[in-house]
Amino acid sequence: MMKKTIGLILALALMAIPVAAGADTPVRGGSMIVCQPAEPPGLDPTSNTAAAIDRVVYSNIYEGLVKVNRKGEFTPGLATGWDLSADGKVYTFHLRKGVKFHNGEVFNAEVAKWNLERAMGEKTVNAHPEFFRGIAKIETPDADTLVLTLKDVDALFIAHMAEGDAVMLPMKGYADAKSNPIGTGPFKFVKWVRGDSVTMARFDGYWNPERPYLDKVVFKFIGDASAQLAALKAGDIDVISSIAAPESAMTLSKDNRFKVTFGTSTSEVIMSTNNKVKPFDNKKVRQAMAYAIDRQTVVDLVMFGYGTPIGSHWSPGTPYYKDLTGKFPYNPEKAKALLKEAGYPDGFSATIKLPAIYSYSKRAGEVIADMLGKVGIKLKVEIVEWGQWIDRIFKKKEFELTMIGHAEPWDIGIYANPNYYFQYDSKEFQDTYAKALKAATEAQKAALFGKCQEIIADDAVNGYLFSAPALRAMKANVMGFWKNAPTIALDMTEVWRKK
Amino acid sequence: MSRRLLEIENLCVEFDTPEGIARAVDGVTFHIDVGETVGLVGESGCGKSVTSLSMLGLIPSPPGRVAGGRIRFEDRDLLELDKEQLRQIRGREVSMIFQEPMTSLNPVLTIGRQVAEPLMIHRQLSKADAWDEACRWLEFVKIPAAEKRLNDYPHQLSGGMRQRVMIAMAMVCRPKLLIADEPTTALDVTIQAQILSLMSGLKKEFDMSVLLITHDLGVIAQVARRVMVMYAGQIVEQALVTDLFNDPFHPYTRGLLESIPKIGSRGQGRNVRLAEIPGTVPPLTETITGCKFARRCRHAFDRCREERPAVSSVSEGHEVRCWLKQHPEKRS
Amino acid sequence: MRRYLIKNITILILLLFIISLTVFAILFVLPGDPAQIILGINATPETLANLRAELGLDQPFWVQYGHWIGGLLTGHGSRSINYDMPVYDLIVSRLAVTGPLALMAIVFAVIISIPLGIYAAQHQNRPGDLIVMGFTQLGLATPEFWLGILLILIFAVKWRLFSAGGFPGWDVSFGGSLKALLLPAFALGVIRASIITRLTRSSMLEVLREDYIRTARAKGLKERTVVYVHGLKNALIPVLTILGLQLGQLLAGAIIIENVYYLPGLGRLVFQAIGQRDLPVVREIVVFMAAAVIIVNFFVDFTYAFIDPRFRKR
Amino acid sequence: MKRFFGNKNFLVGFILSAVVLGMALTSLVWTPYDANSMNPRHRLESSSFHHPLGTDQYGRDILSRVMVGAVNSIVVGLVTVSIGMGIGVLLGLAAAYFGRFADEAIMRFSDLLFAFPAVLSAILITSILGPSVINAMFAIGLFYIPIFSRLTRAVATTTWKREYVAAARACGRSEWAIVGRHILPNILSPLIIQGTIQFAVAILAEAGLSYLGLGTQPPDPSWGRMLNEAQTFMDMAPWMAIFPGLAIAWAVLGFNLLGDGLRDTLDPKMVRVR
Amino acid sequence: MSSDLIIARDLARYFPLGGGLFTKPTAWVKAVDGVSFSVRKGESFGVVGESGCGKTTLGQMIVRLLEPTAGQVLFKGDDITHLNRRELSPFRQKIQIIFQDPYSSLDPRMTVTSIITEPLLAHGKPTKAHRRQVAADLMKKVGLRPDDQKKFPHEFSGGQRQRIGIARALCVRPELIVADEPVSALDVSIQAQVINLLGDLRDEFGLSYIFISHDISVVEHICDRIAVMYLGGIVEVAPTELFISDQRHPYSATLLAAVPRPDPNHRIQPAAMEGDVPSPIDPPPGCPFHPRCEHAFDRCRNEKPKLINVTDEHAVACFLNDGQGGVK
Repeated sequence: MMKKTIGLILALALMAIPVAAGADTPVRGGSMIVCQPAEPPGLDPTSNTAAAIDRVVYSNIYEGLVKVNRKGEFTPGLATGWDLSADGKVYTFHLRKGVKFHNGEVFNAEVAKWNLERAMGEKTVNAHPEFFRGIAKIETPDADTLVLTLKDVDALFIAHMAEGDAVMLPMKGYADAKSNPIGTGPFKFVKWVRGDSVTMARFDGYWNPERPYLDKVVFKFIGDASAQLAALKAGDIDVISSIAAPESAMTLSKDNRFKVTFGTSTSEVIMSTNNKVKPFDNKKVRQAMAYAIDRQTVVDLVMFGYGTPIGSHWSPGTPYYKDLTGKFPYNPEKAKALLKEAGYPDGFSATIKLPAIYSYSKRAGEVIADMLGKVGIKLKVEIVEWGQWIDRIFKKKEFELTMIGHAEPWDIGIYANPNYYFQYDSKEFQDTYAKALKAATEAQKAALFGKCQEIIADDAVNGYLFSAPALRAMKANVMGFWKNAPTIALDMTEVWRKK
Repeated sequence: MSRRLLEIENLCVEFDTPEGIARAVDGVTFHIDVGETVGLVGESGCGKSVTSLSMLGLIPSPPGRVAGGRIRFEDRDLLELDKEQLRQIRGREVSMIFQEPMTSLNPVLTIGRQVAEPLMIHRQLSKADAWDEACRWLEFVKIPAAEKRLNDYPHQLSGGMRQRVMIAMAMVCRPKLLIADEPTTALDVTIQAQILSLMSGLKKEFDMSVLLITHDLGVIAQVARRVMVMYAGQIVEQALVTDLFNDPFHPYTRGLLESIPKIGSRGQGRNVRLAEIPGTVPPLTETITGCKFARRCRHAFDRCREERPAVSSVSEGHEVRCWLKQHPEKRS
Repeated sequence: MRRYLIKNITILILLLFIISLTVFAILFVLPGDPAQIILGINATPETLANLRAELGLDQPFWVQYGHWIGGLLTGHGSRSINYDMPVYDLIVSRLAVTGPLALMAIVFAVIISIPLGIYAAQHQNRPGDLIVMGFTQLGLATPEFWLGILLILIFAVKWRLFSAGGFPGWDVSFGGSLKALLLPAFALGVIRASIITRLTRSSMLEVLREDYIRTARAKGLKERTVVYVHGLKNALIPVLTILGLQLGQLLAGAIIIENVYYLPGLGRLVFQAIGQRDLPVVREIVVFMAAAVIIVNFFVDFTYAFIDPRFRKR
Repeated sequence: MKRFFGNKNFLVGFILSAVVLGMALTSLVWTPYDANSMNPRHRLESSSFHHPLGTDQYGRDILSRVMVGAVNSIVVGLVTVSIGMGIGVLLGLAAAYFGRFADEAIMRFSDLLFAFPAVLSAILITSILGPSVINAMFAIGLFYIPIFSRLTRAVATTTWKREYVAAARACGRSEWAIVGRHILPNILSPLIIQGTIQFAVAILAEAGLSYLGLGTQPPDPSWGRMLNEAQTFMDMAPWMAIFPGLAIAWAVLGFNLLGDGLRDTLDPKMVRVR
Repeated sequence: MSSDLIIARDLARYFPLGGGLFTKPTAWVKAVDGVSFSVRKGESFGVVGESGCGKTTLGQMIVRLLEPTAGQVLFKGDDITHLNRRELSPFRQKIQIIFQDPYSSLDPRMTVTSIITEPLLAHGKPTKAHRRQVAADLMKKVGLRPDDQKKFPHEFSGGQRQRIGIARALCVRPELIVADEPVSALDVSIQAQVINLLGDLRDEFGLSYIFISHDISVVEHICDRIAVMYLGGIVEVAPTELFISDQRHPYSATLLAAVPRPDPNHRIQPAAMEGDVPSPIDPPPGCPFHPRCEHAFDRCRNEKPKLINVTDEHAVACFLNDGQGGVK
């Protein structure tokens, strides 16, 4: 019964979006309050990877050379276009003319160069300097052209340039970026009430005079499921950008004052497995676990149906996705057989450590513990504080199993690092991934990234569960809000309010 | 000559206890004349305090209640008055002072306020007038620097001073009857002497009646005109002080008097024994058909154990609740 | 009096020092690197080191402690790692929720409990008393967060009179904010009220048995005067002590109830700050709360002097 | 015995806590369903013959979970009271015996503990040691130390001043003998009474911590955590929020009344009246 | 004076007032300040005084419940002032104490047998049967029914409890008993029983008493000699008959005069003495009694009179007695 309803809503939602987007003509004006679960720890995406920062400022206040559109494609940002040399190493960016920062500074090739150098430099505070360190040479033939020569081919270079870490800051007004961000985006920063909200207003000097539609956007930070819901119902907010308790989406979707959208995101929720400790160093054990997990039931119990089962570390919304969910269909018998083969006919006991701050991870842990228990793997659940999780699990690798969502797009590269916390060390994968990074053509990329997905799926490195949904609820008159989340941003440029 | 101020008839007071009903006062009858000081003496638990509290309706209820009898004060029966009428009598016509001057004064209110309070409620004096009057009374009871003391709190005074304050408080409305419940028991002898002499002075000055309740026969002998001896909720003997001390009738009274060591009686040498009353007081919850003292009485005979003794008169104003026909000493 | 003051203030300061040191030490050894938490799990070691240096996390214990205390004493305080703003401002802004919440709860508690306690004492062992005492037993047994949940169930889910939580903010909607605090304050207050009712009752009963109450009655005072003037003033002394101690309980209750109602108060702040390893915030709130409790109790001790002259020493 | 059961508080408290105890003991050998077994087909069902208290979001039987939760609560009560009593009595005796400096130091220490809002410190403790029921018990037990040390100190100081202690001393008994023969027997009743009441308080405190996610960890059922999980399902499945809360109130009421009953019957003041 | 059983020499005990962890005491209460006396074997020595005069503190120092701040206690010539617990043990058996409050002096949780024979435990390991036997004998001695051995204190009346307390003191066959207000809490009729019992026991066991009381008539009845204390010091000592007939200290005279006699023909004098007892925290300079003394002269205000013998048996601390004659 429940499953059917969810399926129905899903189908409706999928159908509704293209219609809704095209049916009406956008109108200018109005303001919108968007609820975002986590408050950003500062507003500078170039010094911190926290997703909450990108969600608020990226594409709204700050822009990079490349942008991701709502379909997940790389489109022009501050660069109107780019050329790639035949050897795949030289990128020539054609910068947009007449772009100004909110403080009046002009954006040009020199500014872009300064930004890139700042990110690569010795004293960088950028969380991902490796994105930029592949650059061998930066040239600025004229004010509107930026020529980057890479040390080697980097298939993900454009993808990285489209991330929040690569946004452009003004050379003068960058110092306070954490608390007073200045960018080139459609909205300029107005104020940040700590613990409550960030307010931004339409930037009249935006390079695209048609955008944005809204005059004012407020990001309000409410993490609690019930509070979000209460605020939406009370009319205090217009949009819940990410519903914290999926079960509440059910109730909301029945209320015609609101609409619920369910899209894809770049986040994969996985049961991370320490590939170096017994018995998880045994591939058969890992495969047995893969067979023992009924992904659809996990999605039903944990996400109330709002989620897409995955078979590997790649989310369905990302290009080059390969559906591998059929690789290990739910089959407890087979799981038991594999365990027996692996030398554990009576199963074994293990501990799963779950980070306290994420309710999906605690719920999924509980569900998985029950499922694995049915094939003889007894899991002891231990909840750890987020700080401890980072310290003990992520850094010191003191764990057997854990449960976490990997939100960053294009992050399959973590499997090529044998020191990454789940300690997967496969020559085959490392080689394939290296090749994929240097792939020149789209077809090659698709094949090689597909192969990457397959290798880890087959090795059952981690328990691949589901891709977290982009689950949003909003007032019925909110138009143009991104359904999917192909990148970490809540791009408000094209959002408008129906009168 | 003697006008009755208070007449108590067959007063009974009961308390509910976990062990059953305790009859603390069991058919007490006595009277007090105008201007008379009457002593009520007895050992702890004999019901003397309960008797006095029941007059002003101050028995804690529950668990206590007046189970019968009449208390005539002038022309009213105090037991039939409603709360408001009774309240009008308290502190104005009948006032009380208590044993523990330490705990009987409110620790958080000033002396002045507590002394002035009855004036404000009973004589409707303004606060300023009441305080002036209170101050005069404090001087009257010989509290040094009375004016300064008005703003003091009870803990700042010594025990004797506190009892003086209690007396002033009881006297401000010039009551017709002052009930003094063990007023000096908590005090040292030298202070006791001061307070007793103060009380005698006041009594003479204002011509009021005093009911003095005490366990100390010495105090009674010094202060009272007439004395009543209580035992287990009953008055067993009452007489003028001189009659009672010189010629006690009831075996209990005799025992009591003989059991006190007396100063100057040592002449006979060191091995003098005091007279003892054997045994202990029976519990109040116990129903005793005969004389309550019978089981401790050397002279008890069968009738004493079976029938409650009636009150009989030994001589003018000397009444005894005892079956003995003659003076025990003379009889044996 | 001055001696007494000096002595108690010395102890107060010493206590605060010990608390601050304890809290600092506890958080110092707490596993979890704030820099890593800020930068996320994919940050490079280099960036981490840079940030740690920036935050002063690479300094030895006493230097960090000295910095912190120095900052506190000069009124600068430290900055929240998470919010990049002075913790002091953060506390002030959150206090705007917790303060009124606690105040409303205390007001609820007091206006419910004191009259009920007096009533019960005056009607000892009679039906009214038994009913009141029965309710206080229930109150003592009910977890306040459950009461909070039940109130939500009734008033928000079923009758839709209140929202199920959240806080619009004083500047957005004063009435709405007040309304948002009403249910949680009630939940907190009712439970406190049970304790205070019982205490008021027993204290009142004890006082009503005192000799000076008998004296007051013997003077012919109206029963009302006897109870409310002669009795209450004495009975309130122990009640006041407990009210002082209740502040600690109330803050503890607030941490939970703020989580039930999603109120952006101090309790939630500290709860979240621990999760986010925002150590400056945790430290200062803990010290702040402890200081608040100690100082309030200190003042409660002083208030005795106003009610009970026996405490007024020369 | 008769004098205990003659007391209404004790009688009602005894019955209520006996039910809790009975539930806990039964759950050790039998529950209607496996308390942790998920059943996706029977999610969020309201009360029915098969599930008298309904099921939760994973289709687990709430009655079974409430029963198993009772074990948890009782263990928490026992352990915390033992910690608090064990250390508190020693400290209290030391404070009462040594007086002056030691007394002041020990009492200031307990002031310190009192000053900290307990939940706050429990949050601190569990965040250092990680959230688990053991750490929660440790945190709660820690806060019982001043309660028991103050109680012990108060009773011990007054007892030490009693003339029968002076009499024992006057005939040459050692201080240890006095502690053993006079002090401890006198502390016993108040300790039993206070222990029973703190037992109830511990159940409340653990529920609070578990509600915050700092106490008992999943999948072990704990009344507090069940309430936490219930909150987002409140409009769909109110029973999830009602029954565990009722269980807490029931148990706490039971042990509170038991404590009050014990106080009524054991309090030496009452004995003296007889 | 070889017949002296116990000698107190310049005993003093000060109690600190105020002060805590960080502060020194603000003042000292000189509860007992320089008291000397001796008690002969078989003698009953009475100590009389009003509340706060230090008589209880004095008694507790004699049985070493309190350590004296200064001075000495000699028992049969042995200095027992600073002995430790073990060294004191033999003397503990010789000196016992009876307390005032028959309620707080008996452990409510112990049976009568345990209470009475507790002193035996301090000096050995008696068998249960032995203890029961001893308890039964003592109970008979003090007039209790031996059948009541297994009862608890609250099952007895006040007088009976006091008998239990006396039995306990007798348990180790002491030679000296310090009786601290043993009858003050009792009703008149019971008081007589206990006083008689104490007298009988003295004769039977050849006991000596230090009998402390505020009630002169009781002390007079039971004691051979009387010492009057005022503000921590003895102001007069005399054999009882001599004291009653010839008090030499104005305070003694007032005290005696203030006692109400159960004799309507003997009226007490109108309060001879005004004012309260001064606080021992801040005693007046000179003679502590001078602010209340009608005979006080300059010397009394400046100099503290010493206790000096006016006759062999009679000592007074008053300047009026320096040369000749008493007060009266």
